[in-house]
This record gives sequence, C-alpha cells and structure tokens, in this order.
Amino acid sequence: MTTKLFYDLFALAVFAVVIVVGVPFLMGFDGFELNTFARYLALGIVSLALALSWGSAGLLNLGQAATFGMGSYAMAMHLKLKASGDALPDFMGWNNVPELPLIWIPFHSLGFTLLAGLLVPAFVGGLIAMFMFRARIAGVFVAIITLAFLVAFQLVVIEQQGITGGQNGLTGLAPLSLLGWSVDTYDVSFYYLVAGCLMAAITVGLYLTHSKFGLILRAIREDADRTRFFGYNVANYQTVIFCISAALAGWAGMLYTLVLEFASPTYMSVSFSLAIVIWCAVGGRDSVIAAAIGAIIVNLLEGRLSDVFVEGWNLMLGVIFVLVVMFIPRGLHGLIGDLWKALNNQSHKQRANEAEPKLQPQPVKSGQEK
Amino acid sequence: MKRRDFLRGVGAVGTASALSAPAFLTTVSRAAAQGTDIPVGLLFSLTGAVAVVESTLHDAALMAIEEINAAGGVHGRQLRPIIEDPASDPATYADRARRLMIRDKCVSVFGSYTSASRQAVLPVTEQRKNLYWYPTLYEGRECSLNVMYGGAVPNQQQDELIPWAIENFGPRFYMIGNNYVYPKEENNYCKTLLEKHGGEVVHEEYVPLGHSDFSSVINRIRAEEPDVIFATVVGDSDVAFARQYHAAELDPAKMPVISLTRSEVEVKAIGGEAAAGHFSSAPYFMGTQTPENERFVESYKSRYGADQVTHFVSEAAYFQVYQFKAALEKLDPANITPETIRDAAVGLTLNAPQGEVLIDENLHTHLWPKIGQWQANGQAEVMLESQNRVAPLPYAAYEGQRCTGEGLVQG
Amino acid sequence: MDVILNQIFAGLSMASILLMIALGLAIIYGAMGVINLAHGEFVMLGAYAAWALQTYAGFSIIVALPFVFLAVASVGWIIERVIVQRLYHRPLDTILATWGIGIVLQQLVRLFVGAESRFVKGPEILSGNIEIGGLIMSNYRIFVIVFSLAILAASWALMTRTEFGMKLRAVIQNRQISECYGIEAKHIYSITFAYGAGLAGIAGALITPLFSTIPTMGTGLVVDAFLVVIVGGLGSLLGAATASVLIGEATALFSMLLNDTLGRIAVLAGIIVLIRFRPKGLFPSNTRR
Amino acid sequence: MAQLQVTDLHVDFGGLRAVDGLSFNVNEGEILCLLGPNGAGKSTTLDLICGKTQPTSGSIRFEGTDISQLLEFRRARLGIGRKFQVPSVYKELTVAENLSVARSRSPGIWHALTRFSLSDGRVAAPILERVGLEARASEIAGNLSHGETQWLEIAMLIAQDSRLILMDEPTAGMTIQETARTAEIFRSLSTSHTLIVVEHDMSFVRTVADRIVVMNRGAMLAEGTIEEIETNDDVKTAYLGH
Repeated sequence: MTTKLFYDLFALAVFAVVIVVGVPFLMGFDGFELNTFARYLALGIVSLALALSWGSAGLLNLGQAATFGMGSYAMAMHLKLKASGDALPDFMGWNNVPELPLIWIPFHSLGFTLLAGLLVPAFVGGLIAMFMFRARIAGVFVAIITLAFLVAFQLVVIEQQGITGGQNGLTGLAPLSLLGWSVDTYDVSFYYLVAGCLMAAITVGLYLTHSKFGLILRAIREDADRTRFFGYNVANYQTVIFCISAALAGWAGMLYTLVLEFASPTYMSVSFSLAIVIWCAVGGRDSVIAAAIGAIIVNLLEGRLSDVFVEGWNLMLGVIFVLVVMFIPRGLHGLIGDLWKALNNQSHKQRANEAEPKLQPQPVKSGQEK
Repeated sequence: MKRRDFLRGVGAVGTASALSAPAFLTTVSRAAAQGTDIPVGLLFSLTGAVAVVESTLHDAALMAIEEINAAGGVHGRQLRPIIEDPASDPATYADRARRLMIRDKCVSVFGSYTSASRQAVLPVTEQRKNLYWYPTLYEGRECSLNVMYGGAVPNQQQDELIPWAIENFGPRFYMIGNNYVYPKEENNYCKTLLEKHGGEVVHEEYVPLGHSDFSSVINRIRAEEPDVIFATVVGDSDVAFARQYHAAELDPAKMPVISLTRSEVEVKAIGGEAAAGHFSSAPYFMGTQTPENERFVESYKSRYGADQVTHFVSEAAYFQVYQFKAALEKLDPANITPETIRDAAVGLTLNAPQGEVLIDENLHTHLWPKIGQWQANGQAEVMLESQNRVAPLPYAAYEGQRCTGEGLVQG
Repeated sequence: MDVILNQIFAGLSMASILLMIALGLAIIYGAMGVINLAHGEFVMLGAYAAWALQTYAGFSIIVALPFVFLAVASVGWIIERVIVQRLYHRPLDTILATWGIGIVLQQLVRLFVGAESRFVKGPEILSGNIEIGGLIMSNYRIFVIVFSLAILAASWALMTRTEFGMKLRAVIQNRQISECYGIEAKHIYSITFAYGAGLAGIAGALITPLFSTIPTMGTGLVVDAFLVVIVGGLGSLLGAATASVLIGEATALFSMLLNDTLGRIAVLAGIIVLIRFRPKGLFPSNTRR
Repeated sequence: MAQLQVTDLHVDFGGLRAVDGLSFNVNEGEILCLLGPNGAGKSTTLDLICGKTQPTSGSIRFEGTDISQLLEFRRARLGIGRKFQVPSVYKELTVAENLSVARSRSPGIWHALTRFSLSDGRVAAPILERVGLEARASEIAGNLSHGETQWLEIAMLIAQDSRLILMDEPTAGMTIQETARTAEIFRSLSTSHTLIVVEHDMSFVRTVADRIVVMNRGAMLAEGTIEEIETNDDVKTAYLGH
C-alpha cells in the first residue's frame, strides 16, 4: 500500500468520525443546525465531483452547475408530482399547460427519478464531453464551452416555464418517502442520509483517483499528446471522467433539493458554478476529500460571516478567495502537505542534531534531501 | 454617501466571540439572553441584483421598527430586528429564513421582493407555522395561511386601469414583460379585462430578467404602432427599457408605457425627462397627500438622505410593521406566537400613507389603487384615484376559486 | 423591409457595445492569456466614474471620457501590479482570482456608493434620431458605433504602429528573449492591462445613458464579451470586431424571428459549435504557439 | 516483408514541403538510423509514422496494415512507440507511476478502472534496474536530473514494449559513458524490437546502426550501411554544401 493511499484512507477515517460523530455532537443533535450542515455536505459532493474532472484530469468544467441542476430538478419533479396528487402541478396552470407534459410522467416513480438524477446528467455531460474532446479541445476552451453551455441551459430552463416553473423554479414540494420512511429534513436521520451519501461519494472518488484510471487522467492532464502515444484513447478517458463527475453532481443536486425543499434555476447560474470552483480551489483540487472539506468550510464561513458582518460578508469572501488563489494555489490540502513536509524536515533535522553528536563528533550532512 | 456602518456586528454576540473556534461550528443563537424583547426578522437582500429595490424596503421596515421602539415599543417591550442578507439568491433566502424562524425564534419575518424569493421562503414558513410579511405587489394565485400580503394583486392594479387606458389611448395593447410568472399572470388577467372592455393584444413578449438591450423590442413596437405599451418589466431591465424608449423618441402622448412595476425608484434611475408622460398603476405614490405620508416621507428623507425616494413597495414594507404592531397590541403579551399574531391581524385597519388599509381574512390587503403620470421632476401626478378601497382577489382571473381565511376554496 | 433595416441597425448598435466591452478584454487576453472575469466590474467602475463626474463635477459623458479612462486604467494598473502579475504562469487560476476581484470591486462600490440604480444623463447634442425612410437611427447609438470604430482603430494603431506595440508583440512572442533585449516585460504587461481596463471604463461610461447603472451591471456583460473574444480569435482586434458584428447581428436576427430569449439561446449554441470547430477563432493569430 | 513500409510520402506545411516523396522500408529487429542536416525532415518523418502529423499523400504500412489515416493512439496500440527530442516524461508523477502509464498493454478504460495505479510494480522493478533508477522509484520525475530523465524515458519505452520504437536524438546531452550504456541497451532491445533512431552523434550511430537512411530536403538521399554512407559523394555534398 502506498503512503498516499494510506494518507487518504486515514483522512477519510478522520473525516468520517468528524462528520458522523463530531459535528452532530457539537451541535447537540439539533435538527435545525444539522439541517444547515446537511446543506454544506450536499455541496461538498458537487465540489468533490468537480475535483475529479478539474483536479485529476485538468478539465475545468464551468458548467458543473448545469448537471447539478438536472439532478435537483429530477428530484423536485418527483416531489412536485407527489405534492400535486392527481391534479396538474399548480405552475402549469399558470402557464396554461393543459396536461402533464410527457417528460414529467415517468417521474411518478421514485426509482426512475433516482436513476434519472444520476444518468441524465451523466448522459448530457458525456455528450458535451464527446463533442469537445473528440476535437481535442483543452484548457481554457473547455472552460468557455462549458460556461456557454451553462448559460444557454439556464436560459432554456427559464424559458420553458410550462415544464420547469421558469424563474421561480419548482416549489411547494412534498417530503420524500423512501421505502416507507418519510424524510423529515429537520431530523437527525436526514443528516445521516446526506452524510452517508457524501461518504459514499468520497469513497468512489478516492477509488477513482487511486485506480490506474486516475493515474492515466493525471498523465493526460500533464501531457495529453504524450499519453496518446502510449496508446490511450484520451478523449474516452476524458469523457468518462466527465460523465462520472456529472453523475455525482446530479446526485448532489438531488440531495440539495431535499434540503432546501425547492429547485431553482439559480442552481444553474454562472455565479453558483464559479462558487463550486472556488470551494474546490480552497479545499484543494488534488484531493477529493479536501475539495469536499473546502465546500463545507467556505459555506460555514459564509454562514458565519454573514451572521456577524451583515454588510461586509460578501466583500470578505471575495478578499479571501483572491488571497487563497494567490498564496495557497493548491488549497488547504496543498498547504497542509507543505506544512507536513516542512515539519518532517524539521524533525529530521532535530533528530539528526540530537542523535549525531553522540555518535559522531564531526558535523554530518543532515536530512536535507532535495 | 453610504449611510450604513461598514462592519456592523449584529446582535448581542460580540464579533470576537462569534468567530472563536467552538462558536464557529455551531451557529450560536442570537436570541439567547435577550429578556423580554420581541425578535423580528428582516430578510431583504442588501447585496446582489435585487438589492437595488430590496435595500429600500429594508430601510423602510427598519425605520418603522425603530420608530416603534422609540415610542416605547409594544406592551413596553422592544422589537428586536434581526437582520439577514440573502444576497439575491433563493437558496440563501431559504437558508436565512430558517435561521430567523428556527434558530432566532422570530415571531414574524419581514422580507423580499421577487416571487422566487417568496417561494423559497414558503416551505420553512409553512412548516414552522411562522408568519412572513411580504410587502410586494405580486401575481396572486397564492393562498398561504402563513404569509401576510401587503402589496397589490392583479385585480387591484388593473380593474380600473384597463378601461381607463382603452378610453384614453385606444384598444390596441402591446405587452412587454420579463420572462417569469408575475408578468405572465398579470398579462393573463389583463387579457380577460381586454376581452370584457373591447381591447386587443397586438403583441405579447417576454425578455429575460436583467435583459438590457431593447432595440429589437423598440423596433417591433414602432412597426406595430400599438395604442398602449402594457409593461411588466422589472428592475434594471425597466430602467434600460425606459431610457431606450425615450432615446428612440417614441412619444408618450401617442404610445404611453403603462407600467405595473415602475415606481419612484426606477424613475429616479431612468431620469425624470425620459420617464415623463408615461404612467404607472399603484396604490401609493410618493406625492400622496395624507398626513401619514407626509410624516413617512419626511422621516425617511431625514434618516436616509434628501435624495431618497419612497415608493409603493417601501410604503407597504413600512406600514406592515405597523400592522404587526397593532396586532401585537391586541394580544396578551404572554401569548405571542406567529399564529396568534395572524389571527389578531385579520380585520385590522390602519391609516397607512396611501390611506386606510384593511387586512382581509385571506391575509391580503385592501388598498387604494391610483393611476399616476410621471413628471419631469421624478414624481407622479395622480390622474385617477379609486373612489373605494379595493378588496384583494388573488384568484380573480380564475372562476370558481377563492382565497379565504380557511385557505383556497373551490367552486 | 423597414423592420429588417431597423433590425440590422439594432444589431450594429449591439455589436458596437459588445465591441467596446470586448476590446479591452481581447487585448488583455491576447497579450497575457489572462481570463479577466473582473472585466465586467471595470465596465461598472467606468459607469460609476461617469456618474460621479456628472453628479459632482457637472461633466457631460463625452467630456468625462478621458478622466474615466484614466481612473479605471489606474485601478487596472494597481490590480495588475498587486495581484494579476503573480498569476501569469497559472492561467486557470487567473479566472478565479479575477472573479474574486470582481466581487470585491462590486461590494466596495455597493458599500461606498450604495446599491440603488444611478442616473446618468445622456449628452444633449446627441439626443434625437436620424430618419432615412423607414430606418430610424438614434443619434446616440450612431455615436457609439462610430466611437467604437475609432477606439478599434486607435488600439490597432497602438499595437502595430508604435514602439510600445512593437515591444508588446515582442513580449507576447517570447518573453525571455525580449527581456534579454532590455524590454521590461513586467512593465509592458502592467500598461497593457491598464489600457484594457481603461477601455472597459470608457465602455461603461458610454452605456450609462442606455442601461441602468448598478453595482451588478458588469456581471452579465463579461460572459458575452468573453465569447466575442474567443470567437474572434486569440487577441485579434479584427477578430473581436468581426465577432461582435456577427454576434450582434445574429442576436438581432434571431430575436426578430423568435424572441429575445430564444435568440440568445440560438446564438450561444452557434458560438459553442463555432468554438468546437474553430477553437482558435475566426482570425487565429499565427504568431503565437 | 518489411515491418514498416513508407511509400512516396509527402507533407506540406503551408507551402513548405517538409517531406517530399520519401520511401523506405524497415525490417523487423533492425536498427535504422535517420541522418541528415537540420531541416531535412527527419523528425517530421517520425511524426508521420507515429501519427503526430498527417501526410498530404503517400502511404505508411505497418505489418501489412495501412496506418497513415489512423489516430496516434491506434498506431500506438498496433505497436509503435515514440521517444521525443525533448525528454517528455510526466514530471508531476513518480518514476514508478511514469512506468505504469507507459505499460499500456491494455489501454482500455475498463482495465484502468479495475486496477490500482501501481498494480504493475512487479514488471517495473527489473526495467528500472536495467536503467539504474531502481532506487528512485517513488521520486517525483520532476526532481530527476537531465540524464536520469533520459533514462526514465528509455525505461518507459521498454515498459511500453512496442515492436517498433521511434527515437528522436536519444543521446542528446548525455555523457560519453551514458551514451555507451544507451548503445548497449539499444543493441539488446533490437533482439525483440525494431528501432528507428534520429541521431547526430556519429560514433553512436556507428555502434548501433544496422542500416542508415540519409535525408535531405525531405527526400531520401542515400541508404546503406555505415561504410557505404561514409563514402557516398552525395552525402558529402549535402553536408558540406559543395
């Protein structure tokens, strides 16, 4: 087992303990506080999904919010149908829609909804990825194309009011019932549902980054051409990671709808998409755990700052982002890594200094390997 | 220049302690150790796109709260405003509303301008049986038992307006609005009125929220030559529309824009010259002549600056706080809950700046609709004022549905 | 027929505004490869500068333009010196940093000037319309079109006909070698960034009579401007101009045939396809990489 | 039949004929050296064979299949490997990871998804030993010296195990000892691999080449053993400009 894998598993274990035991304990198992925290955890999943495509494969997907939104709407459609009973969802009446659109009908089934929330984003992500990567689009152009797609997609959602609820999104949703369990978002059990999903997502992410697949992605990130000459179909690799990342984003979106009890086109806005990038950057895009933690920390900080500085919190967040990008480009993960290294060197040195005078009086080379 | 303190900490919890490590994780309740204060939430965006309007609503509501406190509060208890900034983002509205209603145990929350933000706040409001005071005109078709609607619904804005417009300018209407539920619903209602009064729609179109280049729209208007431009464009879109309409030299005497959304705030940004000659329908204009309004405008200006304006949404944000206070006064101080406040508020009358308003059992407000023509000085001259207070019918466009004190009734 | 002519003019007018905004961005991106997401906020600062000069000093917009240019350019210069300069070797990170800068600028304006929409008066001489048959053209819009072409020409001359432009092109092609010849690349970059920011400022001042001046006004503009730059081709001024006209006219055409929302969606889809098949843009520069 | 058959190959770069009517064959197990003055089209020829550049006309057949229209990864899968002039290892990956990427017998996604990243460690160890990098397996490749980087790339080619290996100036920047060791490795490789080597170092060429092709202005100038080339008049003229 490599040290990196060991380090990641250790981090996962610590993180799991903090999330499963630490946080609920600190919050006194209070439903409201945990509900707020569940929101952060859901956002952690989408940040993690971005870390997979951006961190591992170097593909900056500024359209992550679009796939997140698809998952969110899939869940909202199911819950809206449930809330409407046999009647037509209310907003369709406002938009003079005479009967339930075809695309809504299968969302009566929860199973279909859950599948759609994963597969539709994956499918759409895959289409865009194939479209781009077959033509070897890379770097900034990936960012621009995905951004343009996001803007167009959000416009379509807003335009198709009869199907999507337009600007207001889908509101007035019923609670989810899962295998006979009616999900109360203010209950501790709901928090554990979301936490469990996050842990599962991290496990998937960790597996991917430690598989040979993850290795090839890192190779592609560094030099896609070189990797082609080893016989790897780079476009396929990029497409698959885009699909997986999109599916995870969709998953996060479904949870987000459950937490907030509505779906809104603002989940697909440019600023939300850039916010995901920021979370990922703050945590550290090289590690899926760090990216998830980044989302949690930034949102926690946002909640906290906005509590204390009603007027200045947005400004402070902006300043923090700029500072993070400038001074800790590899995020908290990189910072901790550097500190760890520095500490190691320090203790090496100390040990050398303490131990060596006894054995050998003359000065020797200390542990300053490059 | 800016009037708010830059880094104003809110609540009793000091900055340092609030940011300290253990408190960082858990969101400490600011309601703790506050004795007999009555916590009320203020949920208006101070940042982001909607802040243009919502910051004025915030100012008006806060002013009312502080006036009440200065006059001794209610039952000798002070109202304690708890301020949140939802940053124009529906998800943040939902999050902050949870804080106010659950953590801070506010007995009422005053907030928001757009329909999207109201609907984001609804789930938690209804689930917690809290009370949300919403001051904005809106599209109707909602009948929540937990929202106090202070603004006009379609019938209050349009019933007198449409026949008047047909009579004065002609029957051919061009509908332009932003692409969301409010303009669509207003237009739906407008169409039923047009049918009744012999008008017609020559074109109906919707532009995205925040749309800023109206060249194509103006070309179309020029080609269609309608009698009336029936506008439900909001915010900075409306400002851009009005300025470009003026720059294109379309004559308000021949083709006036009649807006349901344009208020003194927008006109100030449009510029009096460009806005002059066009019309708005609203229950309140800044120049309304009542003693209550004189007081309201004067103290608003002295507080926030002589260049500030009041308008039909900020007026509602202001009087709703007084309605809240009046409801509290009817209650036993030991029994103040959102639901008792609501029940006490039904049937209340209050001398608001626009005139005497009444809270209907459906929780909407009986208002005094007016039609104003904008002047070059940025004020409206009232052309027509309703003789009676008009009752709110949030389901006016839909036969067989009525919003009552028990909620929506069919048939 | 008149409708079509008017619509073509509307498209040109949109194109001129797009071009004004995109030009500074094209120069910055072309020279440094920096995706400057704070560009929209430079436009916003320009609008507010014009407002301040008009409200407190009584300057008409046109008189205010040089001051606006200098003011926003100096803000750009400071930002380049303090922040952007450190990120040239990390192009994707500049996206994030400049987005953060954008938030900060927006919030600073909101805190110190206020969130409300500000009124800026258009210049008197340019009010009114010119009518040629059924074609009605607003004088102010004509002015903006002419002005944007003038700025385009001036920028082109600056890049190709001056010593500064020569040095800049040298630095773009090979920074190390240029530095060996005594060209201070850092300095050149700062000035270029400031120039691009200044152009954005002018754009902001010029659109105030048409649009609404609020702290968030730049956010929506930057995405469009970016698409113009990418479609035009890396740093190509001619490309940016062509792309502006293309996008402006396409928007006008589609919004006539469909409506404004669908028009925008169609244009975005077209742009995506265009980037896919011509990632180097309409006018790829053949000097770099 | 020759393993690689290049027939009447042309390529234009915007009017510039980089390769102009080139034909040659390479037999299995042979080491072929490409010589020629700068700009003769040697690197371009390698680019054409491995798929980095598309020919304007002409054909390239590898083991009987026409590969001139295939994408580069397909050619790699058929068994063509490439070493570039500028050492191109993955500087952010460790030495062992570099080898793991290079070892691409099964380049499919499913295979990659079901293996851990260093699952071929056992295969990598002897290769690293062969190039003297066994002690640095977990070092980040970016930390290697220039010479070590060259070795790593050669190790990667060995790990890739292509039947035809294209080398662009493999000894550039190497010391005399290192060059000698490279020559040794090449000879041992040629028992099971075919090599095409672009090289300027004539002593190296003398040691390894079975056959030499001299190019000038995109076309073949001469072909033969080292002795034949050294006495060829055309070659002298081209090199000395007479």
